[in-house]
Amino acid sequence: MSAIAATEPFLERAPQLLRDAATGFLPEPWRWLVNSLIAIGVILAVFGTLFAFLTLAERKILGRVQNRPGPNRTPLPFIKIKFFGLAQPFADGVKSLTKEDIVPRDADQVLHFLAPVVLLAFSIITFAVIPFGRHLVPVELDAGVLYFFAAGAATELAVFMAGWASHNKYSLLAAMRALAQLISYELPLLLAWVPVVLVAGSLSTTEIVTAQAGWKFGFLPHWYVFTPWGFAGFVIFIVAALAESNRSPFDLPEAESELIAGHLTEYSGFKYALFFMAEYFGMIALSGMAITLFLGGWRAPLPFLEWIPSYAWFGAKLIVLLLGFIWIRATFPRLRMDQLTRFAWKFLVPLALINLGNAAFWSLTSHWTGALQLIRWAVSLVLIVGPFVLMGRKLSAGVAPRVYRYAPS
Amino acid sequence: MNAALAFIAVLTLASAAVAMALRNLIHSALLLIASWFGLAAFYLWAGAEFVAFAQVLVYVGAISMVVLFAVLLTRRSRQDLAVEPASLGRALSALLVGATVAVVLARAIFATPLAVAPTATPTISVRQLGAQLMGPHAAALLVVGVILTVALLGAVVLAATDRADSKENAP
Amino acid sequence: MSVSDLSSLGSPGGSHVRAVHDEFHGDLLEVSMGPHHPSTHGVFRMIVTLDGETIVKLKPVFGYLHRNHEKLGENTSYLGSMPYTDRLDYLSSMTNNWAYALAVEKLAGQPVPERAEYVRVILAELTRLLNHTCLAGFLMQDCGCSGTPLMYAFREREKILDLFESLSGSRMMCNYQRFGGCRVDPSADWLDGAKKLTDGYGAFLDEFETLLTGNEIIMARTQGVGRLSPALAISAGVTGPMLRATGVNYDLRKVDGYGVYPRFDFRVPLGDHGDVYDRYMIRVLEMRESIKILSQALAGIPAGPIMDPKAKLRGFRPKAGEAYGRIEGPKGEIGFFLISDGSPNPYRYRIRPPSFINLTILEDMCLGQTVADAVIILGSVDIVLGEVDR
Amino acid sequence: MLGSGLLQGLGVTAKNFVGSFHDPARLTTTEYPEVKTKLPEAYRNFPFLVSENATDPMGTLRCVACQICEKECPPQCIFIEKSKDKKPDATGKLQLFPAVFDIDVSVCMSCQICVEVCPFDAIKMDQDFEIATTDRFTGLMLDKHALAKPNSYFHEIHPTDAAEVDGRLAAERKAAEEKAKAAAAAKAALAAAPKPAPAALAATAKPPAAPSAEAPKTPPAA
Repeated sequence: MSAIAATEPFLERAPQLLRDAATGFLPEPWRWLVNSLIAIGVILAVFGTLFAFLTLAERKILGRVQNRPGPNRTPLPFIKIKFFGLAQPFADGVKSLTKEDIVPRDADQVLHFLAPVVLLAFSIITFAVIPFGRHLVPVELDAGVLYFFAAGAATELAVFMAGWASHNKYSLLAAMRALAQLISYELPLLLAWVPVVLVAGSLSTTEIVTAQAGWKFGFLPHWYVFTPWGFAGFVIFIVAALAESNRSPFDLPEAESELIAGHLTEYSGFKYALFFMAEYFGMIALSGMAITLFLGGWRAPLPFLEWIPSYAWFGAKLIVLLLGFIWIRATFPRLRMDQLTRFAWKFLVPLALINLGNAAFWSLTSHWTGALQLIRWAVSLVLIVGPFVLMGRKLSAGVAPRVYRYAPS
Repeated sequence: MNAALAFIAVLTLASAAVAMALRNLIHSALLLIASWFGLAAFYLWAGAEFVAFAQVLVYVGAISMVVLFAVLLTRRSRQDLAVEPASLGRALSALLVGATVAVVLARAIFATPLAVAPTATPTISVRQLGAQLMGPHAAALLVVGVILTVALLGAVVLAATDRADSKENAP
Repeated sequence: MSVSDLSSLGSPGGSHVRAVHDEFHGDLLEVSMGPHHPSTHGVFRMIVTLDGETIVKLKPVFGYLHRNHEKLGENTSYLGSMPYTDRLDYLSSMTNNWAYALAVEKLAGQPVPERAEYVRVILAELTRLLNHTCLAGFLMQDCGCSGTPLMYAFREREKILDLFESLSGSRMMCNYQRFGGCRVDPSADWLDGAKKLTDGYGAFLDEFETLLTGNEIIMARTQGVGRLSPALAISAGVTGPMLRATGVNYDLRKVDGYGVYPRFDFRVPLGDHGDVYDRYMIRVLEMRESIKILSQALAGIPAGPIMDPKAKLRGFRPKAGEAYGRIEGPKGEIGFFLISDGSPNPYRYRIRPPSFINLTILEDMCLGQTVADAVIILGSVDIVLGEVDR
Repeated sequence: MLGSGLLQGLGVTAKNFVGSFHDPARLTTTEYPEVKTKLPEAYRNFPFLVSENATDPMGTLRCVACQICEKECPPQCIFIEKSKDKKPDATGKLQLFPAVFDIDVSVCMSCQICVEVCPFDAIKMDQDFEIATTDRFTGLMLDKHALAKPNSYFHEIHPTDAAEVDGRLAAERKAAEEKAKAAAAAKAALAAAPKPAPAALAATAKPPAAPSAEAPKTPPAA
């Protein structure tokens, strides 16, 4: 935790001061324990309510896009006013708690119970390394980014356990599909952040954020998303994150039009809600990491906006990304299984590899100035747009809008 | 601190042992994965974060999937494994193999000069690790890469032929 | 894979590992989709045999919604069957009514006044707009859009249904046409409402197409899927947009020229590939043509009686004989074949259901495609189980 | 360029999202219990029997139990039993009235054919659709007491239709009275003048059936 300079605005130091006030008097080993417990408690509380209101936001935005108001009728328990359905997530929570939890007789009882627990556990431990604010990093790890994606990779295990334990033909098939999708999008996800580590020179999340400090010409922040390879990496990262959290164009495993509810068919009650909690936590974690890697973490976009506390900036960017996820869900149809994997292997992975080369070129030529700077940008852009257009044409070979003829009347 | 070490050691060994004993292949595969987690915990305890997370990412992320897919798709695991009665010959050969492995390991352990006093473990940063990997050990890295690719291609070819011959004798 | 394999799956005693494994090693997997599957349009079941992802055999099972419509027709008077025709293809009740009325008028030689013919054309084209908009919404819902195109389609459909309700009294069960004209004369402001809707419909279609037609994912999901050859379409008796999507120029409005259609200038779009994308596009282009017909008909509607004064409402006994009346419904050629023996009840009352006949070649289109495609192909056939099962 | 169609799609959904806040055309939901949509005048639900006035509904039912609607109803959900005695109807003519008039509302599909074929405008379509009951059988078998509603209610829900019907009935009544007056005057003239030949008598003694266009057809033989 970098030392808290006294000159920082009060709001910036507030979380630390609050925590030290609470645990200042404890002897050393206990203070560390209580501090980490407080950190865990805060993360669970903040992102738990964010999850609750994210489900509500999703349904209301989806509604508004479809010209209908979305849920606005759930009253608070004892007061009769129904303001904008803000009590909807609590109602959903109570509903999922009171629903009967049916476990099929032939199911593998242990695995059936363990799957949602493991899935949620791994989704939550990924929050340990995301820097939420200038001094708000739960755990300071040297290989923070690798930790994040190691924990993310273990969720596949839980999906397999869910599909296998339900002893149901549909859910096993769907578990296989889900695994194929998760594995084939793991590669572009990892390849998307390797250039950031290459340029930032460190695997630690806090160092990556500090590497994106400062502004060029006074207003353009040094965020990686404003470099050509950074923007391409950001887009690949977001697309792969969509696939990793089973969101819209890639929500094949839960495709109602094919295999009922995929690997969730045999789950009901609170376990079913746990799966969705895990999916939303995964989505929040992935967009948190996207912010850290590409959008300058908790940095303010403009110098004179520095007085707003850093965690507020992180929150704002997180909300914008999550709304983008919901917006994409409201618009796009679903890809078929073979198109999904072909898109990953034949389009995203090559682009990510080329982007890696592009980032290497960018960091090698960082000392170019003046006219060379323009050439540097031009080469970098060509290295992105060229393969994108060529491979895009090959990917959508037989697919184009058609012109129709009319019968000779 | 060695209480934590003991706990992790017991956990890893127990899950590996139970994995061998179980009838249901999927359960044993999952327990094997639990023991890999134990291994990663060892690395963490030793302070090598990068290796621990690499272990989790590679083993628990990918190799566990390969194991589970293999268990599901190989034909042999479908019939109940006919365990022949325990004959004397098999027991003797098992003992022999066990003994040779034990001897080799023991020689290696005693030959290396173990520093008795626990010196402060040198905290190697990821950057130095990278430099080491790309420097003196670059050849080893490339060889491992080649082996993995060959294994991958072999698996694909096997799966293809597996599918081909299953077409002929399928009903 | 024989049924016994299927039953072994559920055997309590068998160990988990062995039973399920049979599925995986290249054996065929039998999946039953429906009748309560979320994506089949109504109670329709497909028993799909899969080899991995691709479909090897598809057996459609329907009849869950059979209501013995034709036998009922023989025991009810000619007028009594009219409200039942609304329940055939419950998405286009006006065209069902018109087809039945046309058949009975042909049987009894009953003339129809000019204004009634115009009103019938207006209502038929409004029904075509409604039906094709619904189809596009359901098809995109099967492709996986989470309800957005469907809700836009339903928003427009509600406007048309409000028009039907203010005219005939009920949104979907209109029971509006009679033998020799229509039951209620549309008032002036009803015609203004219809004109306003027609003028606004082009803008809705443009917005709908920008959302869907250029969408790469939809093009990838639907182009080249469920291809239907013109020869197979003709030999299977397929009619309507599905037939025109394969390139065959057969539109009853031009072929028969029934009602006052020859007076209107409109074109018939034709497709080249006969796949799901073509069927979707043909319906969208047909909607644009319907808007043209509607504006011409609304402009040219004459005054005059809505019902032929000499038409008898009750005690209607057409002379013995038989007649077959057909029109170009939104789903294809819907026809009624009636045999009369002089009594108030028809001797034989037969319906030519277009979506049932278009459905017979579902398997030919689905072989070799994946499960996800079968759902879309079924969606593109545009079936309504009321008409399929009768 | 790959992806341009997708971006346009995003544009459309964004326009609809923003539109739903200010453009009424893009937020079409009416929140039912609080806001009730105004039903068009032609809307029809289940039928009801029209009685002349609200005070004595059973006495002034227009229905004369001619059972035409019972025969013409496609799902056969109307059950009528004629009364033994007669009572004078609106035009003073002695008519039967239904002792029992049941409609099984669970069978009725509100197709309004009964309204079309009724020669006495005695049955009209109601607009009340909030009639859910927990009782599946007797709750849905409405007898004539439940079905009868006054003419004023008919004017309320179908104003133009009711006005047209009343106009026609009033014309009918006037025609019936004039004929009755004319018949009475003719009888008086007959009594005053000497007895003309019986043939003429036969001509004027034709039953005073209402000659107006909407002549109530006698029940068909079928």
